[in-house]
Amino acid sequence: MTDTIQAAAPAVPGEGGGGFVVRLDGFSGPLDLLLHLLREQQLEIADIAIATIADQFLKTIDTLGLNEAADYLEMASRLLRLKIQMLLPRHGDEEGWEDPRAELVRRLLEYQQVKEIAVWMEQGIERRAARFGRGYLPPAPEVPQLPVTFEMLELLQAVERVIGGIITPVLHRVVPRPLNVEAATARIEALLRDRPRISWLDSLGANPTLTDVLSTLLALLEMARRGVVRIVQPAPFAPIVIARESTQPTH
Amino acid sequence: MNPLSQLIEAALFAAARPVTVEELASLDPDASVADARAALDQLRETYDFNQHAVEIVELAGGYQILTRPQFAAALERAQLHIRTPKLTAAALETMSVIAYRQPVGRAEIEEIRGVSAGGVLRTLQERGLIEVVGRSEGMGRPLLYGTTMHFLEMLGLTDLTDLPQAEELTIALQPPKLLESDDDDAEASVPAES
Amino acid sequence: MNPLSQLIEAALFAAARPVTVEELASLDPDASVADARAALDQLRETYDFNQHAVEIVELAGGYQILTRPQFAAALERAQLHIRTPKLTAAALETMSVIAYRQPVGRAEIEEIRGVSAGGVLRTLQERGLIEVVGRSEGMGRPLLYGTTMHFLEMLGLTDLTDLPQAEELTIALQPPKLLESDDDDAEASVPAES
Repeated sequence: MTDTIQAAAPAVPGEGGGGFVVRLDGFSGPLDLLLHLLREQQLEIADIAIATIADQFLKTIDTLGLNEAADYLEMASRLLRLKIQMLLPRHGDEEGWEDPRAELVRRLLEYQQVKEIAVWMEQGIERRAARFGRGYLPPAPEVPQLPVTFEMLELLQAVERVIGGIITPVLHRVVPRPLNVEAATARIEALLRDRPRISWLDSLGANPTLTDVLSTLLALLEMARRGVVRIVQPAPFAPIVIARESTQPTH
Repeated sequence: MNPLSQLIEAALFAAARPVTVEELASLDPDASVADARAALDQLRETYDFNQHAVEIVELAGGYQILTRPQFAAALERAQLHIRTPKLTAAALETMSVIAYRQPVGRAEIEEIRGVSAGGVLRTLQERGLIEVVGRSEGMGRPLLYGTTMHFLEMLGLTDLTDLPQAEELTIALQPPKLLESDDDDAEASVPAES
Repeated sequence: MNPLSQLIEAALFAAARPVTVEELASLDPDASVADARAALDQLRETYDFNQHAVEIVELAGGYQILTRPQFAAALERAQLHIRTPKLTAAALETMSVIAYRQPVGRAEIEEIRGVSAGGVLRTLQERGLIEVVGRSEGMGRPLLYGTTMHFLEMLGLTDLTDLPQAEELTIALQPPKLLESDDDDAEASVPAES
């Protein structure tokens, strides 16, 4: 088991190697480095001496030039937090005291197991790679001999299915957009000149944008306030009707 | 079989191309070209004598192991390597994504459809409906796919602009981008002009 | 060789991938699965008895003709085959997590390995070793990954149950759970509980 750790870990360069930068892929992550350090210190994972290992970790990532990699930095801060937690006095009895190292120990054991399986897989791949399948594969059968049957309608139905599954794009840029209440007011007035009443949808005009909808809403509220129009809903949930206020001239 | 015949069988089987008799001889440092030729003949006789379904064929200046022609019909029927002509729903959906988003990588196709696309992409490629048109600059430089001339022929289209346009579809199948103009907003937030 | 063995040899040779015994049986409308299995055994014996350089191997739920391992060195030297690049430690570890935890999302893989997994996941996907098998119900509906048939083929496994079981590992394979605080010491210092 421990051999596998050694195999994956490169030699840590000597002390004071300023400017020495090791390939980032030397260790496959901060947990890998941590396991390597534990092995070097001949420490059991369960008895992990946080203070020592935290210092070692910081020193090593500094030496290896890993201290700019976010994953390593995150582990470094985690170790420092643990180091402080271990220094805090335990008040009261031991009952109910939760060892702050437990989570890290669990992760290290789990990760060690992952490494063991990875080695097993590598060996399996090597064994399998010693056997060769048939190398030459005839070119794929020519397409014309197999007339594919699909029609535009099918493709369009497929497009609709795909679209149905698309999650609405979440990228939005917030742009200040002046509402054009004047234009909306003018449009509603023009409509009401021809007809005594119009529907809410009529008042929006063709192909309304979100801005148009808001502008129209504000225009209607303003016109109602001025008594130019009357906004009625004949029944609950019925379409909203905008009527010319008969006593008032439209202009 | 003698050891050189075995080595030659392994090499012909594993080789991705026809192998010359000189290459076969070089498999064993002690073997001459004449030795290789003799061993090759022995292998051929073994295949013939024991009525194997494969034989040794001289091809393109080299040798290859191929199935005998009399099995071609049975293999075609079994469709072990030939696929069924009807395109599946998965294939159609993948093709529709590629048609509208090309050039597009596998990851994006899978992101949109929510399922793995490897098998479908291979099928579509084998059917000549899509092709690799380049590589993305992204991590791992993934392959980018686009539709082929054959795709246009199948649909009776002159070119890609003949595909139904964004506004003819319920929601535009457009490349992801920042929503900026009023029109985009309308598409995203107002369902329809009712 | 009997006709069904011949047909099976032709099919295994042509397919160049693992073929199930059911597929082999379907080659001959009069053959049962038991017939196919018997014919397959006869073919295997022919290869063994006549000392062919190839043999029949059970793989990924099917059967495939492969060269025997003792020819690996000579074939590697001759470089006639198509090489596949080796996997990195990161790729192997990621594949291990996916193999045991599938279907599994990226966040869980990163949590276990302690590093971001985006690039490695794409590589494994492009090499056909893992695939997207669905979406989680969680926040953002993240993609879930699983291993492919090609993964089994590449490792020489028949199916996923061939993976080492908990008791074969130095450390017991535990389902994801939180340690009870009382049991911390016990679990941490006693490596195997099963």
